[in-house]
Amino acid sequence: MNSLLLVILILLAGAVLSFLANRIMPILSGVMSFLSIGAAAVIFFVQVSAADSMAIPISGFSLHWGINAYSWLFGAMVLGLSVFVALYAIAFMKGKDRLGYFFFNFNLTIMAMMGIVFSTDWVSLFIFWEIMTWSSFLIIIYAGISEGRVGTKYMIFSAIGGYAMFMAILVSNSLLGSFQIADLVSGFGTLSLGNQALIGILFMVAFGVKSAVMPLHVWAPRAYADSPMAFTAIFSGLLSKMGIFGMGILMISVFAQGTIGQTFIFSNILAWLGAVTSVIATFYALIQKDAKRLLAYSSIAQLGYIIVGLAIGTPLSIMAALFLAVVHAIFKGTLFMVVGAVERQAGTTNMEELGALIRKMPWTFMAALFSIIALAGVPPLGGFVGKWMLYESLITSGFGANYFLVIMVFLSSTAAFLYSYRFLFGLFLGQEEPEFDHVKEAPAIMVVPMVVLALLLLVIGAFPGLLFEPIANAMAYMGVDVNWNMTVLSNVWGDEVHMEPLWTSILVMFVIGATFLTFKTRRNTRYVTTKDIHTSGEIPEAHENMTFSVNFYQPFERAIEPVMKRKMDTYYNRIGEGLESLFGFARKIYTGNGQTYAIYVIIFLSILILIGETIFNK
Amino acid sequence: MVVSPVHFIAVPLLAAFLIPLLAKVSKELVRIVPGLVIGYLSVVSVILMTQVVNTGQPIIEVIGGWSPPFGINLVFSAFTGFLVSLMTFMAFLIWIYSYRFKKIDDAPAQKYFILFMMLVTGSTGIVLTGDIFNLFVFMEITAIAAYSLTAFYRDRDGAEAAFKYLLIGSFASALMLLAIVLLYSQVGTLNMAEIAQRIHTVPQGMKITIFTLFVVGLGIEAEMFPLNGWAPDAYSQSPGPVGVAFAALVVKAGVYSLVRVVFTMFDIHGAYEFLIIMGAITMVIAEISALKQTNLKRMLAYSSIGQMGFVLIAFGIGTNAAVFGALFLMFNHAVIKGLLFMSGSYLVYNTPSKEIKDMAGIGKKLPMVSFFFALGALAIVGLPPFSGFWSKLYILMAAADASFYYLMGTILIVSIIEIVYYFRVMGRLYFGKPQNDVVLQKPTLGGIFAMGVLATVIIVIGIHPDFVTGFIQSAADTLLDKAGYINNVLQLTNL
Amino acid sequence: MKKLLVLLLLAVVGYSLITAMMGVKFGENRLGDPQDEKTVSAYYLNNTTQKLSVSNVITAIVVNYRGLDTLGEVSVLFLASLGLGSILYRKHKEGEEEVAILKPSSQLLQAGSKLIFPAILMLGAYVFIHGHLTPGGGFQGGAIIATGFLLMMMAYQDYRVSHSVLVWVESLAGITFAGIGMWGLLLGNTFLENFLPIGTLNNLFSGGIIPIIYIAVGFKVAAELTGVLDTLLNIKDKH
Amino acid sequence: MDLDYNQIMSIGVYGSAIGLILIGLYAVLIKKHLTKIVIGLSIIDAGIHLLFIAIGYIKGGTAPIFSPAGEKIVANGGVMVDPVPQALVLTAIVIGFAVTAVALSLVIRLYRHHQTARIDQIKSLKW
Amino acid sequence: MDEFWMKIIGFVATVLLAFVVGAVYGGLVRKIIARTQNRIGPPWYQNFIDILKLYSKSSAINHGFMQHIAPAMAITASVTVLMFVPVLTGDGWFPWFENLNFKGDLIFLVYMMVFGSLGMALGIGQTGNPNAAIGVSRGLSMMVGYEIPFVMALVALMVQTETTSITGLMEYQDQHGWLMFSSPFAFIAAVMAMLGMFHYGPFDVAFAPSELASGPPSEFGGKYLALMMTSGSIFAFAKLVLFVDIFMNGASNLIILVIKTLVLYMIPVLYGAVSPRYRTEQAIRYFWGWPTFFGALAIIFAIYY
Repeated sequence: MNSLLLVILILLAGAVLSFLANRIMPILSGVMSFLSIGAAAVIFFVQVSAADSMAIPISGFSLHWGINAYSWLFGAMVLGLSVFVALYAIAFMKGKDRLGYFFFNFNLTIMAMMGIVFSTDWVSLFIFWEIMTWSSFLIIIYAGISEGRVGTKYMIFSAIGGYAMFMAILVSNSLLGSFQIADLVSGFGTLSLGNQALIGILFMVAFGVKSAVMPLHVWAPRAYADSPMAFTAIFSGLLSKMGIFGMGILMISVFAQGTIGQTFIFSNILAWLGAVTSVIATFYALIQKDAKRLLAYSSIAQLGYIIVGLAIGTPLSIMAALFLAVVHAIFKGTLFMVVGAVERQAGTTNMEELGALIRKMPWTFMAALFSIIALAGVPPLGGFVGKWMLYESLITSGFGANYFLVIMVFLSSTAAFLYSYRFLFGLFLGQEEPEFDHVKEAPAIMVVPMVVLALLLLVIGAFPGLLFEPIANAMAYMGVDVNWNMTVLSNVWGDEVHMEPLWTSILVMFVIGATFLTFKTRRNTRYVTTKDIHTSGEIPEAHENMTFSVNFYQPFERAIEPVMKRKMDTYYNRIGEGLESLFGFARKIYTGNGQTYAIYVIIFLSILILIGETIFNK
Repeated sequence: MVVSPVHFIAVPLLAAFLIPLLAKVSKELVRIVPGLVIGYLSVVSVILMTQVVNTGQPIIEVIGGWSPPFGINLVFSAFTGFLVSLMTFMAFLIWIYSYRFKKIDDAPAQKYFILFMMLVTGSTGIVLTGDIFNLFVFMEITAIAAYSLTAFYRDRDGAEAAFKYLLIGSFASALMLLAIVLLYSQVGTLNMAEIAQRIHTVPQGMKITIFTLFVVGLGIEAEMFPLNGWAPDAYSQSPGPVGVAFAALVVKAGVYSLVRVVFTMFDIHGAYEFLIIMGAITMVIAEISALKQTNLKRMLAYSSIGQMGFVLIAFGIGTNAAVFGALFLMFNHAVIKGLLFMSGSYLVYNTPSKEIKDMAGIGKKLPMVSFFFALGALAIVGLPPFSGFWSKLYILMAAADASFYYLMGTILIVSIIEIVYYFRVMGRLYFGKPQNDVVLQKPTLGGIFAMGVLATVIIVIGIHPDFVTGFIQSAADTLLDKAGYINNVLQLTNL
Repeated sequence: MKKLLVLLLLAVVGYSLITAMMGVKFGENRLGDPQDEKTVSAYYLNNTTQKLSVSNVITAIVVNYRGLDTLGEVSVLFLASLGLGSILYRKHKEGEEEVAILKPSSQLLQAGSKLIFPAILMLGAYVFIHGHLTPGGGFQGGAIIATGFLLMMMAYQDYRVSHSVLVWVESLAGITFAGIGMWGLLLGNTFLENFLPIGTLNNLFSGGIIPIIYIAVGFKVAAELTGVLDTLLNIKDKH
Repeated sequence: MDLDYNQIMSIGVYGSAIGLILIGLYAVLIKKHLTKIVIGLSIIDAGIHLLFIAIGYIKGGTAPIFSPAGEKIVANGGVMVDPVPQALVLTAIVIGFAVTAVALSLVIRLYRHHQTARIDQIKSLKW
Repeated sequence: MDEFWMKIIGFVATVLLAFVVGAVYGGLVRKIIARTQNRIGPPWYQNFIDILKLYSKSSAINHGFMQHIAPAMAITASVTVLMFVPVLTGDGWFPWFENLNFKGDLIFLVYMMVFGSLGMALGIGQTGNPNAAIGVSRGLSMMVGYEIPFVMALVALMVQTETTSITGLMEYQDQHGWLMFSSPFAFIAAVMAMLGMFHYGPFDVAFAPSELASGPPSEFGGKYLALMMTSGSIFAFAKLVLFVDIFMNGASNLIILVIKTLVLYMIPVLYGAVSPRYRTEQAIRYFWGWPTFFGALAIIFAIYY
């Protein structure tokens, strides 16, 4: 059997089996899901090769599946992370109700993502795209928070995106006579400018929604925050990457062929949208009280960088974007798992209530710490490599506006330190509260995936070449040649950063410092609680709340007040309300009086009589 | 006895006349016989359909031994046969569904089954007949059966809905009769094939007047805006299975006759654009009306109207691909909307106020029904991998090929509205907080079976559309082959 | 305002109908020559006497050429009476007093109706039996018979027609019609095709199945109209 | 005025038919009482039936019945009127009757339910 | 092997130098500020005394692992930054003042500078002292403020010189003269940003001794504090050298280095000595005002240079 089909079928079977397994024993559901994803991953990494392809004939056209270096990269990302998350999910979802429902959709989402990756024609891509959309919708509403409002918003935007893609696909098919992605790439340049713009914009909207680009992002924060965390790890880590996947095809291949592809219109507007997204989302992230929301906004911001990278379109920036995409999948997946673990163990993710979990959940904290360091882009972890390439590519791109773009990106990632710190501080540091004394470390089955992924980030930071290779292959497939050394970070001006001496230096110094402190001090000190602190002579009582966690960044909030006043969300809500009341008014046509309906008939008849000659006489 | 298209009319009528006598033998027979008849007709339709597809030739049956145009003839072509098969199939499922339908245990129960059978007969008759006046007669059969069924329940506002339906329906029949009068005065025949042959001799002004009358008259049946004021009321107040029948049979027959008039009988080119415009307006108005509905069945009704607008658009595009898509959509709409109405009825039964907001959390109490409803909702908005997706794909492909970009945009925007209200209900169904503990009316075995069959069809066709595309393609070819239709019917004259 | 609008609309509709009818000359012969039949009617006029041996062409058309219409028509009536029953059905609650809405009629009417009733029935029967020879037929005859029953119902407040009988008549007549049609099909011909000898023109026993069907239609229409009248007239209201 | 017989007749017959249609329409669209609306529908039907019969008329034509008398006329070169409209009108009348019956029964139901027969007060189903 | 040991020696020497100079500067600053405020102030070697005293002390308590390793992280960051900044150029008197990686990249440095702060912030967080947390919140907020003009200036320089490494910049200056003059707006923006970077008034709200009990480090004592002070001294020196390198073409010998760094250092010190304290948001707005404007001007200037 074709291995592509096999992967999809295994995942599908896993979905059905886990749905059924719930009837036997709830926990089996998660296990089924994990096993099927694991099996699929094994087949994917062992069996699948570029030679695999298949076609499914449907009346009028056929669906094509195949795999190439670019899709392999994303496929590996999806299955690689999914295995860990699925393992995590077994424990995370334990004891919740409707597990069959959850794991069915969970598996289906992953299947759909693999389908997207495997598709080499637009129709099958669209089919899987929509499957992904509705299955993820079903999970978002699983929690039932705020009764579908979040889900509806997600669905509306997904539908806008999905249908924009649908239209783009159909238009391009009617113009080029083919649904093949490759044919669009090769034929894009032959289209008229208007059609290029139409198709381009539609596709951009389509992928922009999933990758949460600026005006289309409003669904994301709540959707990310309100789904079960085991799924959000997938949702934010991978599902959004499908938008990036499409955007990559579009930006790297399609627009490169276009006659207007190189001009200002597409790439630069998109790049600026990405940058503005990342700045605004970062600002929102750092005023959140809820760790989930914080991460949700942070995801949007991170996606903004990736979009910027793709849109700039130099080899280095594309590599930066793809690198960031992979790294973001890992660290954001881990972080959402961390929050999930905290939520499960402590019962809340409100950073104003929580605190000082570091001693209770040390492994979780370690995973969180590494991921946060990667997120903030602080060397020496993987995140830095991506960020570095992004900045360098912007600076060396030789285009005036990009220099300001780099400032935007920089602003966003500097501000990201704020929420990174807030996240760690809010959950793991600060004053110990008596009500969280009972909290214990999460079960091993949850901790292991988190810690493994966190360590993976370390490895990527030390040996970015591991990731450069597949990315370079992917880019080569997409027609972008990468001809620099894979072990060193370097830009087109010939500047390089060697990670090894950096690592050596950091490690040596850190070991020296830590050893010094440990040997000379640690032994002599004893641990005291966080109540036992320097308070200018006053001794705080046990019940006194000394936690500083409310309005943590109030000064910063005040500084950025003008930006925060206008919320995209409110605009959409107003539009939505306006439309709804308009629609409510329009349906008053149906007055309920039968006679009125009869008059409508006669009016219609009269109008037709009067204008019939004109309209029918063509 | 060889099966032939006339069985679709003769057998149920015979049975209808027989049932009052059978009722004196056993009350149970009143329920069973219509089912047997409809089941038999489904078998007949399948046999005939295979025959038609295999030979590639339509079956033209003359009545009374008088060859067309002198006698009335029935045409069972790939096109009409497709619709008839669909209708009988749906009708059979509806019968199964309503066999033990709760409230039909009353004394008028026997009347319900006869009326329903006549509704089926009328709808299939409309599709099969080759004579315009005969079409009118069947339309009236359908209409009167529909009026009675709409007013079937006493505890609802059925009578009001039925009266509105009747008022507008009378307009439809009056306008159609007027059109037939004028048409007859011009061409001197009632056979549709011969009319099609002679229509070019009619003066343009007269032709347009006749056409206008036909369009308005049939537009009422096809739920075209602004002629569809009756539809939401009728859908929402009729018993559940009847709502299904409206969506799956009656409207299909209306659309069929409109399409027959536009495609076969007349040669007016502006009509296609007219269909597109009216279809678009219908769709937009219906969907935005559905958005703020609080009553589930009314929402489904508006959605149904919207889908019919979509069908009209597809027919209006007029290319082979578009007609193919339109027929596919008709098929899908019958199946999916059938499922939605069937499951929706149970949802409505189990809420005291029939309002959507009271359905919160019912998914836990009625898992099967809710699942079917959710499946239907996913399918009707055209999400893959369900059958609704393919028809949407094909229609939009045709629209794109004809460069109707704005039209595509409109359709897709309207689809978003559709998604909003369906998903709103779905979300509430599963994840709302249950409010009350009404006495549950679990679906009957027949109901589950019928819904299960429909759900299976939706999924199977969604995954493998080629099961039906062959039939639909030949149906579309047949519809567009106007000369072929005329030839096939009129060649019998010379025998 | 609404009135004005409606009048305006009616003006438009009326105008269009008038212009349309201008194109249809009144009394013009549109049938064409016997050699060059432009309409189906010409065919009917020219061929009915030979092929069906029915002198009333309209009957031939109604019952045989367009027999399916008539079958449909009968079904419509059947449906109407069914529908009426289902629409007006009410559960009778125990102890609920109901009164007829009709007022008692005069002695004169009562006596006269008794006298005239058999004559009406006779006339009706004559009309539908001779449907293929003279103007009239099953529908007309059935309607006449129904008026007879109407008269009786008006005259006698408590006059009831047995529903059971009506059902029997209705069903048997309907079965006869449809059954004859099916019989034609069973014999290997087409539905509703004539399988009886056509006899000679202007004889009572001529026209093959046409008189039989028309008689059945007569019975059926009579029974159904009576049923409808019975249902509508016997509406009881709560006191 | 140089109208001949035919023109006068056409104005008379067509005119009254169209007039009936319009009167019926007026009743349906303006009158509030349900029964009046039903009557209006019947009047529309009547007008259409009249129109139908009228277009079947042939100047000087006789009834299309080949009774001995009828055959004589035809043999003498007379014409018979078009039989088809008559047959169709027969059908249409019956259908009209059926619809009216159903309509009236609905009126009764509505009156029972709403205690009124004014159409503008019976609109519990709307929007 | 020799080369390796030479490097190790150079490494140690560089760190020592940085520490000494940094600490002396710290002492001087205290003196200068005192003088401007009409106080006598501590002697210039006061910092050495403090640090030595603290090293000799042992702490009795700790609040956990994060707090324990925070100073280590801080010193790691300081030293690493220092390692990537060329201290002396050319064949100076002390040729072993090399750093490990002469391809030291500006973007990398900007990020590396944050590493220490973040590590410290984490350690501080674990102590649970509200004053410390407030300090961190303020400090990080303000960092977002001053980093923007600073990075704008750096971008302008990089664009103008078409290199992203410090050595590249210095080579460019060898040929074209000091960037301070050829890219004046960038210099202005960078200097204004530098005011914030050194956390002297008016931007000392993060440490604000009078209201936050010296803020972030308030829970640290003994060797922890000693290590942090060491780190701070090294870091201050590294930053100064960085500025000198990118705007004034570095220094070929120690004396020039000291002069250049001192001159630069005096700007924030003197400005701070005479200024009242800004609130955090005022500080941020300040940095996003004129400095950012000059930064933008610098970039535009660089584009058309």
